[in-house]
Amino acid sequence: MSGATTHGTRPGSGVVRVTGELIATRRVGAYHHLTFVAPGLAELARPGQFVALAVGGPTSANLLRRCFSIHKVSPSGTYGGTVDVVVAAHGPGTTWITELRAHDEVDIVGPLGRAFPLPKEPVPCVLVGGGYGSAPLFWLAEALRDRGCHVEMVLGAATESKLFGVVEARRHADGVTVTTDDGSMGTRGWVSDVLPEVIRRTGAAVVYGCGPMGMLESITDVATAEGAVAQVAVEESMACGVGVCMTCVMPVVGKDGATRMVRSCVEGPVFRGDRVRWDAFSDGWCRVPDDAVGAPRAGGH
Amino acid sequence: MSGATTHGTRPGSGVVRVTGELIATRRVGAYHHLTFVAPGLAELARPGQFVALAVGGPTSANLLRRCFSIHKVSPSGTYGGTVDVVVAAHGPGTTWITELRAHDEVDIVGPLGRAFPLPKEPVPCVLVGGGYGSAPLFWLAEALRDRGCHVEMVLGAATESKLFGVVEARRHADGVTVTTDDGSMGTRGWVSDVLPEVIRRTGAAVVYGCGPMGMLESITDVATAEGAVAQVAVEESMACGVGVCMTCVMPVVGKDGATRMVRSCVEGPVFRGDRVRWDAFSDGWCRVPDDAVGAPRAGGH
Amino acid sequence: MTLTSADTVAATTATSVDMSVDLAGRHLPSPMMTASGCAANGRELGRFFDVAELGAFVTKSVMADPRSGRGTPRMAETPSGMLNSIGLQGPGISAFVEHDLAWLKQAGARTLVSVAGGTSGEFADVAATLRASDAFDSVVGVEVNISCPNVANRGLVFACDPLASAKVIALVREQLPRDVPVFAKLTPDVTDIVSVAQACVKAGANGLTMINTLLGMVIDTDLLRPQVAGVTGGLSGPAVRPVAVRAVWQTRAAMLEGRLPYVPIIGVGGVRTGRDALELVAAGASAVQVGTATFNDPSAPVRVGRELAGLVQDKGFTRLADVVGIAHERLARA
Amino acid sequence: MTLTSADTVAATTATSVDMSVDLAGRHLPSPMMTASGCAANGRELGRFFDVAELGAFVTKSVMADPRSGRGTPRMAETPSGMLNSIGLQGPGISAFVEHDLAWLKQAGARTLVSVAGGTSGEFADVAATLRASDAFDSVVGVEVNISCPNVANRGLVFACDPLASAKVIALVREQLPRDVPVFAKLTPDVTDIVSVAQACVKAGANGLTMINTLLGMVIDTDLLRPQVAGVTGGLSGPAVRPVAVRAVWQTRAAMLEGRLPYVPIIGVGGVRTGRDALELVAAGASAVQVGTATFNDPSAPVRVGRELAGLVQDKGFTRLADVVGIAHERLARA
Ligand SMILES: Cc1cc2nc3c(=O)[nH]c(=O)nc-3n(C[C@H](O)[C@H](O)[C@H](O)COP(=O)(O)OP(=O)(O)OC[C@H]3O[C@@H](n4cnc5c(N)ncnc54)[C@H](O)[C@@H]3O)c2cc1C
Ligand SMILES: Cc1cc2nc3c(=O)[nH]c(=O)nc-3n(C[C@H](O)[C@H](O)[C@H](O)COP(=O)(O)OP(=O)(O)OC[C@H]3O[C@@H](n4cnc5c(N)ncnc54)[C@H](O)[C@@H]3O)c2cc1C
Ligand SMILES: Cc1cc2nc3c(=O)[nH]c(=O)nc-3n(C[C@H](O)[C@H](O)[C@H](O)COP(=O)(O)O)c2cc1C
Ligand SMILES: Cc1cc2nc3c(=O)[nH]c(=O)nc-3n(C[C@H](O)[C@H](O)[C@H](O)COP(=O)(O)O)c2cc1C
Ligand code: FES
Ligand code: FES
Repeated sequence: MSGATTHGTRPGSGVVRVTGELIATRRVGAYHHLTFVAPGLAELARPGQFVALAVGGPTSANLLRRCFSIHKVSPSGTYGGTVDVVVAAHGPGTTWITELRAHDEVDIVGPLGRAFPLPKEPVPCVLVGGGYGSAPLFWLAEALRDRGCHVEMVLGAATESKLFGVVEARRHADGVTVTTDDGSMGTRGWVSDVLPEVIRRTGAAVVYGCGPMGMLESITDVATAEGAVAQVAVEESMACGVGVCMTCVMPVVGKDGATRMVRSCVEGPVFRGDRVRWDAFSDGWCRVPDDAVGAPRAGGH
Repeated sequence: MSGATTHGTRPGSGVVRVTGELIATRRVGAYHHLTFVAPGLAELARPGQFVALAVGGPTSANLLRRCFSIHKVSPSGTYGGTVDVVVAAHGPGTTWITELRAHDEVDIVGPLGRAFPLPKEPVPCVLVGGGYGSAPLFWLAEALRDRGCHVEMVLGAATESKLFGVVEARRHADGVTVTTDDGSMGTRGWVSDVLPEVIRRTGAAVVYGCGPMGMLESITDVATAEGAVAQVAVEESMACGVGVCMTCVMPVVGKDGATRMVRSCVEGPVFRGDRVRWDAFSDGWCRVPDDAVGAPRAGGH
Repeated sequence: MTLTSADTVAATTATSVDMSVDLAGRHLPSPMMTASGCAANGRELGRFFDVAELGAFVTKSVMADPRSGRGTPRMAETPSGMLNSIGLQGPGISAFVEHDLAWLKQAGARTLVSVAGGTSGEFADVAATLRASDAFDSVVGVEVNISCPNVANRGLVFACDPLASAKVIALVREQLPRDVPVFAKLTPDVTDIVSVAQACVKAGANGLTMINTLLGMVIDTDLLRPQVAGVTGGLSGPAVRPVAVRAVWQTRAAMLEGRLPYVPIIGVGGVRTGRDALELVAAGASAVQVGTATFNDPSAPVRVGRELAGLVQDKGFTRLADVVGIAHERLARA
Repeated sequence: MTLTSADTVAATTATSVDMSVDLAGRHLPSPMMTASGCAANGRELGRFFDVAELGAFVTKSVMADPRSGRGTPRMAETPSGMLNSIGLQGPGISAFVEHDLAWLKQAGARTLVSVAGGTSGEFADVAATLRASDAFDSVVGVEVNISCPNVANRGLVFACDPLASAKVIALVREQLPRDVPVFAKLTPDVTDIVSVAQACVKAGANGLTMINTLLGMVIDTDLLRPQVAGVTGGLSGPAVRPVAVRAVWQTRAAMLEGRLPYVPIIGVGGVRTGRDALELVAAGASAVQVGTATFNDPSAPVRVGRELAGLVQDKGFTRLADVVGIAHERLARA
């Protein structure tokens, strides 16, 4: 159990903080697939949850953690528990992470957020991933198949190099459909183009989605139109990942029918698609719907 | 000539900026001895000059460069020019530098500052180094011996592990005296305890010194008392190292007899010991002597 | 984390230093606190440490009614800091006392409740509801966040105006029993922070918390427009620490010079390590809040306390109280 | 260096963007400048790049007489920034024009001369000597550093007081020919920067430079005393960039709202990359100064210019002028 130090979190809290040693890193198309030693984390994690990584080391000017869906976990083994993530280099933090070398150490907090809810009955399910959004779905597929669900996957991306896990998908699902915007692999077009047919063919009761917001909205629309429930994992900009900063909020309709600005890091990242107020998102901004609880009133503040 | 990129400096400016690859690093007592590929730098450098290293990489919160005496240079060879420095881990920047691994890259500017002036005649010289302050002296010893000077070295430190280059000294000098505060190696005491005897014995005309400020002051006192000239390399806190920030000043008497606050990075780091206004330094602060040019006047600002 | 080896040693060594503070009449076992808005209301950080370990838990500023806050994006990362524009999202004081304060009480926390308002009357109403609540006995003080926009004055922040600040403090002070201290939380975005402190103390503030965030802004260079939906936001984190240290220093200096009555100062701004906390303490702070650093390390508020205790001990002190404001003495002696 | 790959590409690609600026009547081939006090007076950086490549070289603030400045330590590193307390060390205006300005002129630099004074009269004297100098024809403007202590007012910084600021600007303006623009350099350490800007423009300032450093302080936690000999100092570097962007934004907004006559803004504060410069430009700055980043990369003032040109081109613009203040338009449209 070398290569990892566990820091103070409280027993039973469901979350650990560890200094995880990077033991494997490989390029997969446009992404980097990293494996960290993270004892204690694997046992707690479920598909749809995420981890928050500190970036930049001791001299870092980047104070905020970066969040990544858990791609998979191995509760035990040679290293005493590992966690895998799939990272796209984007800004300074993800660039730093993708440039790490074996044996480098990273401070990891997780598992965080709510997992994908699993159906009680063995119903057919469709899992839709956009880009690296497919990362958490293979593990989910396994959990669903363990419960006897028929599982199909739809993977989409702008181009072939931005697809993640097509080969893995064939192993984990009973059927796989691939789309790319440029037609470099699979059907040319969007996942929403092929999704209605897959839902109808499989008789899916649940559609799970992970990917860009626009895609999640259209998955929700399609699922709803086809009579299925959408469960989507959103990606909002997060400063803390643990529920204390209120930066990651989005308007979601509660059981009481009222819209509230809820924290996607603790009440999400998985939401029922039809509860999300997609109408509030436009042009990179999300406004507070006028009917939200505590929304600014005209003349107020 | 791999492992180094040269950035824009101007031809004839006497300074280069290179991304230097670390090719060797080893612990020497309390210090780290590092060798960087730095093409173009070696050809320009002379003993007593220093280099300024950027620290922390692309995500760094530490904006300011760290300055180190050049321990040695090799103008050519397999790697096309290298520079060596000896670093004591102290704060975040030096800690980062000492934790670098082979093939890591560091942005280096140099050579900077004024070198030790060499005597025109082959006179006997004593070179005094305190702690890592001995680092630039071996190269200086070589240059002096090339001119026919008899060279002796005095190395001092708090304890044995903080001495640098005792073995090297025996190779580069005609005589070596070692002192430690705790007597763990050589004579117990300070370099200033043994220095008068060494100067008298060798008939030294010049005493070169590099080390903590207090030591440089006493070297100057001893040298002056013995009729020798002291040339000392000072270590003032520097923000830029290239003469533009005015943080590294100290009061030095000019040829006209007037005291001015001069920049130790461009007018130093080597000064004639008897020109430095040691009386202005106390308790970690250096005040502006009242007789300095432009000193604050009572009632002024 | 920027931990030097000294800090690490400190963090792992049990110390025998008396870290307790007497804060405007309330005895706290530790100087460490969360910072308002950086710790939610307790449960979330309770997963990482025991909230009763803190000197006090400082809650998110609460207003009279539930508030949704602003749209998103609400934040931008900045060099060694961040910009936020939350818009005081919260449940309103009634839900706060019922759910959040009650939870903090049963968890054994000493709570410093942060209150806010768009008018001075709203501040008073919030304080009145708080006082009337069941869990009020767990409250060790009220922090008045006067760095929020004054509806009556074109949205100008109360704390930018000594008169407006004084009015809010006086009204809140009136609502609360004498033994519950009131802390005025000041903004550094003023020409003269000492004059605002003077007005607040004169109006009845029993202590000062400083600093709130600096007004800042980030442009999204891809979209060439403001990055946060609120256009401007509050700058926090280690980047602003020198401003916090300066504000604490100036205010403490004014007390030493007799220009300001002596009241305790709670230092906040950019604290990430024990060393950072020690800067604020040596400048004059009796207690220290940890805000943005919590986003990097959820256990920072208690970790910093351990590191601070270790440093204080290493320097040969037996009581934290002896270090408060010590840099003024050492400068005077130099 | 924090160079994203986009910046790097930009930096190595020759661009066809028109980067010239018309700055209060003076045509400059580039928006890039050094920042006063971060570049000495030319020779030092001349080893790293051709000073004539800059839009203008901004000199260290010069006063009437030679000044030694303060004792040391004069600086402390801070997270993503630094604190400095130099105390306006300099040769005095006579030696400056004879040695430094003459050197800059022969090197082909366009010079923006920064002037300072302890009284408004001293500012005027400095400007008069400058005007009378041989190399005055190489001067493209005068930057008035009003962020220095006013001897007549307990050392309070001129720029903290609109009236004192206006007086200095009016006196300097009087000494100079009409075609030499005067820029007022403002401090962010005020409650309302727009009101100071208004006073300066009314008094004759042809443009505004913002921001100067923020008042800050660092405690040496080993010695438990102030780390710089001057006790407090000026905070600069990327840490303060969001404050600079905000100041430029607010001032530009006041111009768009008609509360302030239109004058060009020179943005300064925390610029290290082309992206940082673009933030200031999009917020309303016509030109950009690079200060503290020069200590990290001595060629930063010209490198940033290349990166900025690349970014402007990548976004499909052909003239930098079209990007100045664009974030206001994009916000209005949203
Ligand atoms: C629940 C969740 C799961 C995610 N899973 C993955 C994954 O599996 N693989 C992957 O490559 N990326 C994933 N992301 C996105 C990833 O977190 C961002 O790309 C990353 O934080 C950006 O950091 P940066 O340094 O590259 O960019 P910067 O723009 O420098 O980030 C600045 C700040 O903004 C935040 N931020 C910026 N963009 C995002 C974003 N899209 N989501 C959340 N925070 C953001 C960062 O956390 C940081 O605090 C996930 C995000 C969330 C919220
Ligand atoms: C001309 C010269 C030659 C030097 N040669 C050597 C050498 O050969 N080996 C070696 O180990 N050290 C040498 N030093 C000292 C070395 O530069 C400092 O120890 C180092 O800068 C401290 O950085 P830090 O990150 O550890 O400390 P921090 O305290 O974090 O440094 C903060 C800032 O202060 C400056 N600073 C702090 N202490 C010093 C100091 N003593 N001198 C200059 N700047 C300082 C740093 O450059 C940085 O900007 C030399 C210094 C000078 C001026
Ligand atoms: C996301 C966020 C939300 C904040 N909300 C509040 C608040 O509601 N009330 C308040 O008084 N201060 C609030 N602050 C300011 C902090 O309490 C603190 O004063 C400031 O951030 C400086 O400390 P720091 O650098 O440790 O974060 C908030 C800060 C942040 C970063
Ligand atoms: C060491 C140093 C010295 C400075 N001296 C002056 C000065 O003499 N006059 C002046 O107007 N500004 C001076 N400044 C302020 C800078 O010009 C600039 O306004 C400020 O540092 C913010 O920009 P930056 O973050 O790019 O450094 C100085 C700044 C530093 C760091
Ligand atoms: S990211 Fe901080 S509350 Fe969700
Ligand atoms: S270190 Fe900047 S002038 Fe010497």
